[in-house]
Amino acid sequence: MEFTTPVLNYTLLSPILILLGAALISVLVEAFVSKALRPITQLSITLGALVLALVQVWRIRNEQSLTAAMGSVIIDGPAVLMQASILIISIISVFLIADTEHFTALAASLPGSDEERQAVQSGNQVTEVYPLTLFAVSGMLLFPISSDLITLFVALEMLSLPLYLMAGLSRRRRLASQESALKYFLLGAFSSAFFLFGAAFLYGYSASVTFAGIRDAVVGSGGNDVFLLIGISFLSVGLLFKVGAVPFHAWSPDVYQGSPTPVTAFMAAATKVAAFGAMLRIYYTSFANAQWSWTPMLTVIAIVTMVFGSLVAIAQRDVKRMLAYSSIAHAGFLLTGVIALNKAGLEASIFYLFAYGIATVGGFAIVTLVRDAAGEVTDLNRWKGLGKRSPWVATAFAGFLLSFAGIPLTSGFIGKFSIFSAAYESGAKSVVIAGVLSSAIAAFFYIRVIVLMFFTDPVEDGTSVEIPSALTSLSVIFAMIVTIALGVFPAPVLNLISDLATFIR
Amino acid sequence: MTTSNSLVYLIALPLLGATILLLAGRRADKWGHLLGTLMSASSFGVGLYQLSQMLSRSNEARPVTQKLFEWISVGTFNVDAGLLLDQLSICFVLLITGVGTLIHIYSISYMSHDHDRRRFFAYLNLFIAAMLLLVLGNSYLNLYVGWEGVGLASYLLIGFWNQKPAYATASKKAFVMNRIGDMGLSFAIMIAFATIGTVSFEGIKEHAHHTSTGALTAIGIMLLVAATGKSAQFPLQAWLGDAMAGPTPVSALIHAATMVTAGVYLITRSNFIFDAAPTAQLLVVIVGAITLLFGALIGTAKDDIKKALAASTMSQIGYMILGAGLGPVGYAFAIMHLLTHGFFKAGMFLGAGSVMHGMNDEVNMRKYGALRKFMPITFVTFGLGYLAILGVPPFAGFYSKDMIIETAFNSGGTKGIILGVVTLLGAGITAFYMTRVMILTFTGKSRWDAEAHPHESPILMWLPMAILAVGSVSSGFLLSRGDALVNWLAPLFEHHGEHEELLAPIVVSGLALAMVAIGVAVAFLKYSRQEVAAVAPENVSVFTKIARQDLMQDSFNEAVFMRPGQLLTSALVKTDEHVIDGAVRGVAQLALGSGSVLRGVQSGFVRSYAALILIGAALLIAAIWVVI
Amino acid sequence: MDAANYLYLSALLFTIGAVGVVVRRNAIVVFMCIELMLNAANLAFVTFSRINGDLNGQVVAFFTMVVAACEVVVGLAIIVTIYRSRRSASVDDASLLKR
Amino acid sequence: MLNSLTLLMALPIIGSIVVALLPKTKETLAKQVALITTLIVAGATIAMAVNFQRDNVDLQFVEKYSWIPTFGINFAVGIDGLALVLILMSTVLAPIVVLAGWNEAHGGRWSVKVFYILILVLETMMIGVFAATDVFLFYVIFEAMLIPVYFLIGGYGTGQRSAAAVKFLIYSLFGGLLMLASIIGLYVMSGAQGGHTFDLQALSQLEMSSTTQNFLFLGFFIAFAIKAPLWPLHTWLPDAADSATPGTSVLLLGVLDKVGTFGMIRYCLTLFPDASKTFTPMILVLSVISIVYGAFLAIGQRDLKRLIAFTSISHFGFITMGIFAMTSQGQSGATLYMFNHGFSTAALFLVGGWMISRRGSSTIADFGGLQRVTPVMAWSFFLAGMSSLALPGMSSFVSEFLVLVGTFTRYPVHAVIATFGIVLAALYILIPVQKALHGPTTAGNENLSDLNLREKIAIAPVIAIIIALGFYPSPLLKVINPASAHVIAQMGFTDPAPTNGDK
Amino acid sequence: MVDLAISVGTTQNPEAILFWVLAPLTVAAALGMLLVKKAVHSAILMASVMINLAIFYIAQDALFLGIVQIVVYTGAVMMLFLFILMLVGVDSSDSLTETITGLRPIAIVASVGFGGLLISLIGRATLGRSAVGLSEANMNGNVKGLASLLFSTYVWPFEVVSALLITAALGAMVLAHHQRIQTRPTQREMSTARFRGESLANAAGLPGPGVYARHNAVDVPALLPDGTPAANSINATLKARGDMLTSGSFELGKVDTSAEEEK
Repeated sequence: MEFTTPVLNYTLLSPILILLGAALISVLVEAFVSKALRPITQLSITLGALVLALVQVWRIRNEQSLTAAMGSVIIDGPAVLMQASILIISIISVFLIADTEHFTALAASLPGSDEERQAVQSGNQVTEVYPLTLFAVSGMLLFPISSDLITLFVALEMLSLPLYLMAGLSRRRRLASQESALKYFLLGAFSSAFFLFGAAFLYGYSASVTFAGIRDAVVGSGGNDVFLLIGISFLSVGLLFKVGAVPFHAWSPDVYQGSPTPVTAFMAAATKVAAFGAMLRIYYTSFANAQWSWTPMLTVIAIVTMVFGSLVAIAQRDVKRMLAYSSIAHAGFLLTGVIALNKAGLEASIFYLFAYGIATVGGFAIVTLVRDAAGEVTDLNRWKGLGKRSPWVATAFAGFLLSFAGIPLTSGFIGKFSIFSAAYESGAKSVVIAGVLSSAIAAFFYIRVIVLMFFTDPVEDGTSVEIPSALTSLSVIFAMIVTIALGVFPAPVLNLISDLATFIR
Repeated sequence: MTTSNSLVYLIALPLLGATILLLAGRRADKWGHLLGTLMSASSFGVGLYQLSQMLSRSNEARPVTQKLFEWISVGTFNVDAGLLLDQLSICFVLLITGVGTLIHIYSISYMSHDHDRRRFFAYLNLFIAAMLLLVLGNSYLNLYVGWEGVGLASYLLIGFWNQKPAYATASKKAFVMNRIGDMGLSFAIMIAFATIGTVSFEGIKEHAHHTSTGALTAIGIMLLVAATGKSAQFPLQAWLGDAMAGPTPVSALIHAATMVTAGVYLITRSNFIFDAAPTAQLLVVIVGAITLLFGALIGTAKDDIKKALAASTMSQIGYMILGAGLGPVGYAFAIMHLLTHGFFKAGMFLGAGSVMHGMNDEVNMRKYGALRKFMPITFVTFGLGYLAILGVPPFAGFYSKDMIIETAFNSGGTKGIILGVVTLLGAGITAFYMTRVMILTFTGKSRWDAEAHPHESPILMWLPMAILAVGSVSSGFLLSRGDALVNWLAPLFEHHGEHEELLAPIVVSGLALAMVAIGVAVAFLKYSRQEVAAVAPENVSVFTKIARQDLMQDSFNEAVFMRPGQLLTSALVKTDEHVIDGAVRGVAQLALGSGSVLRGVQSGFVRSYAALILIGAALLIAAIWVVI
Repeated sequence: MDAANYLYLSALLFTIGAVGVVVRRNAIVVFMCIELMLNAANLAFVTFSRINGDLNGQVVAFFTMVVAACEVVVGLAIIVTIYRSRRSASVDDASLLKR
Repeated sequence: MLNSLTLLMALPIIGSIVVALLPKTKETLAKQVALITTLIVAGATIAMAVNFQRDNVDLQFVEKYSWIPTFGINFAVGIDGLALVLILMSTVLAPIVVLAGWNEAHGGRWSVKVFYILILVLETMMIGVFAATDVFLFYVIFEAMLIPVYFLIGGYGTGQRSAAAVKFLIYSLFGGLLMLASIIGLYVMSGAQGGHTFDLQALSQLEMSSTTQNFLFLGFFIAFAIKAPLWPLHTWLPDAADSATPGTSVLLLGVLDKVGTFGMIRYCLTLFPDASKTFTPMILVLSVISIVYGAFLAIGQRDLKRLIAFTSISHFGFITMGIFAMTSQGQSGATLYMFNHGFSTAALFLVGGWMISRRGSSTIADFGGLQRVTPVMAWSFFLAGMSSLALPGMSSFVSEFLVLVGTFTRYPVHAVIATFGIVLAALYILIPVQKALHGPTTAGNENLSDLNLREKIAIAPVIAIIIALGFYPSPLLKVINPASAHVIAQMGFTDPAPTNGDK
Repeated sequence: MVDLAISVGTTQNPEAILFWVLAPLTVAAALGMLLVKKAVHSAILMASVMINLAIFYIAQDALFLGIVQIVVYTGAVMMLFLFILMLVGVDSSDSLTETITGLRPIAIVASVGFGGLLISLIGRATLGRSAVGLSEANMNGNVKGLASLLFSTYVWPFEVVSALLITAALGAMVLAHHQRIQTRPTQREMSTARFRGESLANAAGLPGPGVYARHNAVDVPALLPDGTPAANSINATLKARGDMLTSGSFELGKVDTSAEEEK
């Protein structure tokens, strides 16, 4: 075996490289910049890097390459779209992260200790969240463009590890936050093990770790498909865990609730894009010809996921948990895009992911605003009468909820329509029916929240709406505009997606 | 056929009156009654003008039509708002506007103390307009508009004093029972359209001869249903007694002279259908016969003067219906009886109104007595009406009723005998109860309450009574002289072969008079020879008790329709609430409940989450195991 | 000697690891069980590498070790943090968030 | 004047923006702006109606702009006789509702301003939903309409308003989602048969297997049957009507629910002629049940608003029956019925609303003898009631009779049973009339005030229209007939010829 | 399974023996991990599994991995585990009774099902090609072969892993590093504070714990002259951790000998 000198196409990899570079600088900033300057420096670096990466993504949007990193990554239209989505979502999430109110002053201090109190008083901040965010985002960018199992696994861990950490950094209810970090971590590692085990069997089946190799094996396989199926199943466990599909969803309500809300927003939105991006790529390219084997499996999971998510969400009393279950339901809807296995399905999934991600960040941004003296108020009962107290905030939240519910003239509707029609087109009618019915169930709890906010009299318990910081309002407004714009005039975005969304292999 | 542009004025004038009176409100209180009367009178004038025009034309050219506008036109369903005035309608037009005008005049005085007299006149005008539309419409659908229009007017007038709950209920009852009849008319129209393709009189008449008997029978029966509703015939007769809740002029006009006879008009108008549908015709006869006796029997037991008269009306219309059911021969006689009845019954009602007017609105005949002296004019006019209804020659009833009895006998076979006997029996009972009314009201000893001060009515009231009395005396003779009416109407009806006479006319008249004599005698014995109790005695025969309760008609309706209906309604309300909405709420509860149950999966223990993942993976493996 | 035996062994170890995650309460032990699962996967990789006559599997196993090491660092840091605030390393005690 | 549906749709939106820009305190000004806007829209619609070519069965005033080309979605509008009549009804009712409910918005959860913004936005959607010729556009508006109504009920209603609003919304959303599934089916099929499109005309040419057609039909039909509402999917309506303000109820029952029956003609019949035939027997049975059931339930109600709601259920049964009778009389009758029902329900709800707001109770038993106290109000209610029971001379008679006749020629049994509804109608109207208007004036009602000038002005046109169309429905029928005939012909039906018995 | 069978020269029989000896041991050790009470024992068993696996790696021509497994995995990672175990409390032992209702049967069924099905599936697998063996791939030596892959084909993930390592380090620091919030008080300041405090009671310094007085550990308070325990004689950290023995039992006159015996 001769050694071939590696050649990396830095232009195509630049978005990730920019972020990694910025992350490294951030780490150095932690070490060398004075405490007072750190937050603003970190924020600027992070935002700058994200924007720069976005610009870079835009510039390479028409590139296609199988060899950008020695075959480890694929740059193509979907890759660019996913990366752009992730970056946009990350940018508005960082706006939320910049609000220090959500993060503990000193992660190492014991909850309730003097040290913690002093840290809070001294205005200490865990500015490490910025490099962690950057690492996570670069992992997310890498995840959907990976083209072999190794890179996929590395990217998976790269996006997960920072999130595990960030989940535990909440300022209030720190025990719960740490608990969520623990749960997220243990279950995440558990599912990675499945992922890896599946990867091993795929490797065994195809004698290759690249997606192309697996695809070739699937197309022209000699033996039976046991290893392939084991591989697909276990790999799927890992991926389905990340997207939060039933029965691999259990972490998400707890983690969504326990994490600092900006982190929840970030991981709910961006992780979903990344995970579905990877899933779409691997199912659409490597496993496409084994469709017979996994379509039934995903169909069942999708249906169960939608129905379960919608049903359980009805019974929730906490807004973050409710949104978590709603995100589970949406994972089910998104799976229909995977099942569709056609170009329409890919386009629809990308659109849906983007629309859903933006609305999710917007929704959680609103959650960060509703507070009392002890921090965020997530108990739904205390959201009563929000529409009276702060009509704009409540209206915005209602708008996001309506988008989640898929009411026309919101982005959610276009997403749902396109994804269901793609699935229908591929003959997956049962999923469409289930999707439609569970949408009806889902509508029930979205509407319930709207009722709470608008049609119930407020309780005077000190719950109030914080005047949003400039950055938070920016992200809410941006999310709102996108949600409405994609609902009313989705044509430009849809055109862009349909121009670009073709996997190369 | 001639066209005319002036037919519409017949209807338009009273309608205009009603509209003005209703819209003007209290502003019109001062002159409202005058306008109402004027409008009615003008309509009568137009009617007379039309009659004169008609008389000047030959038989064939007499019917006049006027197309107002295209009313409903969808596909082949084309109905114009069109009017038809022919020999039949003109009779009605004159009766309606003529008697109507008289009653308007009467009401000016009768209602003078009522706060809402203007409204009363508005309703009367509305009624006149609707009734005219009923008889002038050139298709069943146009007729239907008038048909329900008079129902509305009747509803409004019966419930004129609706502040009394019982009166309000009476009006509602009348409307609803009429609606049941109206349904029949709807059916008739639908069947006609479905089978013949048109709903105009002319069109159906044209096609009737090549339409199947079955279809025509169905139409006929449905028309009969309509007639029973409007004309208070068995089995839809129950509302008429309660309808006496309305002011007496209303009873005279609507519930004696005009509206209740609409059924007779309908059957006569539909002669071309009934002639071709013997079964339907037979049913008509049967209904007429039953009602004739039914009404008469009720009449024997009523102490309320208006209700007694109402029962009599029911019975007399039974005669008409029976007559109309006797085919081509009977139509003209039915109409004749209708016209004479219009005079004498209206007169008697007005008389009753006059009595009530003088007796503080007391209606119980047992509290009358000896009024002859105090109300001589009323007594005389009423008496003339009495003689007319009894069929004493030469009063009006003699001509018209005898004709019907005669026709009944002559209808042939067993049917003829049965009908003849029934009609004779009816005549006898009529004599009995009318005599009873006369005796209880005008003769004997006074049984008034202390505060009653009987007095004769003012001229505005007795004048119409007098005019009607004249009609009661003379109309029969005039109409039957030289078969005037029969010949007048003949062009409308199919020619018929002469029937074999079962009994000579003179024999029939003799029998009828004998029956009347018996009836009068019995009544005389029972009420003139004995003291009449001021309070209705309780120890009476079962028959009397039943008759007092209108032969259990209300109890029957209540038990068979109302109670089950109410039960059904409340059952359905409960069903809706608990079963249907319950199912909906159940689904919601199910979703909520299953949400709560599934929520339990989220136990908070990371190990159980891991177990869930493990189970999931195991299931996937199991699935593979099954597939491979 | 059948190379598949290694696969059986790997599956068995993986299963044991998975069961361990479910049944053990000490977070560190749970984590070790996860490591066991990763090791089982590595064994599968190595075995397949041999079957396929291809070194890629070993490369994956190598990456797995590196990644696992990172994971261990993060994981143990989290466990220690939790332990410090709760005085307990039992995963069952961390059940504030539920339903 | 302007003959553009788009502009017509834009007008209320512009009005709503103007209202939105007003300061919160200027309530009267907001009302005036809303009134003027709705009046202008009504005027513009009437002008369009005048320019409408009655004998042309093609869509008129067609406009088409590309909206989402990726999915072949256009912003396409155009109207035929059917749509014109319904748009006319909606835009004429709007100013009446605004005027009649002048003070309705007070006591709501939000400011008066918001109320009128919602009303105006709703008006745009009402026009759009009838004018849309692109199925997707129709669906979007169909669903989006729910939102303003939802807030109107929940925010300005009475009693259990939020529960009722939620019930309404969930029901409708459920139906809407089923329809979405069907729309997706159509879309996918169109893609397979020559390019994705939502154009109604193009979609009606699709070839599909009968099973597919049946399923897709059901998706649409259930949505419309909920909207319309047909037994047994009706239970949201009484609650919604009970809680909504009278004006909202008018728009809800008078206009929004018509979208259901409109949809049955425009979408169910046009897109799925075969499936429509397959399901006709079932639908006719449901319609007949609705007629009778609604009537019985109305009789059994103690609450005025619920009573009116149930009468509407009965009436919608008639409309549905007429539609699926597949005769020109049935079709035209049903369409005319939609128009007439809009006005007669408006009259009932508006007058009923005034009665209720004066008395402070909607229980029928609380009223009594109003005729003596408030004659004008009582008369208005009475006339509205007469219209509801389809008294000849009232507009609804014409339509009801057409429906019955049209049904009878093809389905005599259904028509006969439905005819019993007219007796029940007499009961459900006369019972409240007797209880509320007649009888002695009961305690609490002695000092009620009669209608004021504004209210008289609001109700007068309604009653005038009801009576005028009762005697002279031709202008409308001439517009409706070609459209109905077109539908019937498309379905491959001809009116049954007179059987002439069997001779 | 014929496809998977490998006959790789002379190593066949010795490898089989090796496998059949070590595999049961490995499984036993793995099972032991589940069954032993003490976490430390689990760690030791884990280490032994890892070493066994390392031997298997080497036996399967993955020399480099075998070494790394021992050096990095067993040597470093497992040691890290042990460190943490020590930190958390070396003698802490788990109760093995299941507290979550119904979990154990579910776990047993699921795992038996999972494992059983998985193994039986592997038994049914065919590859359609024969096993190759690594002799050709390892021609230039295992390490060299791996290196050429690692630094050419997989150079990108290799680079990216560095980010992962930084993340790990950063993460550990975030969670563990106590940043100095306030400047540490100088001795002078502390001394001043002691005398300027509310009372002079502690001016001479806090009393030491009661070591050797009644007990031999620092978690027992000293006794004041009046015989009452001095609560402030215990180290604040111990107090905060709740490791202090209840001092009541050490009061004079109420000597509780049972405490003595217990120790």
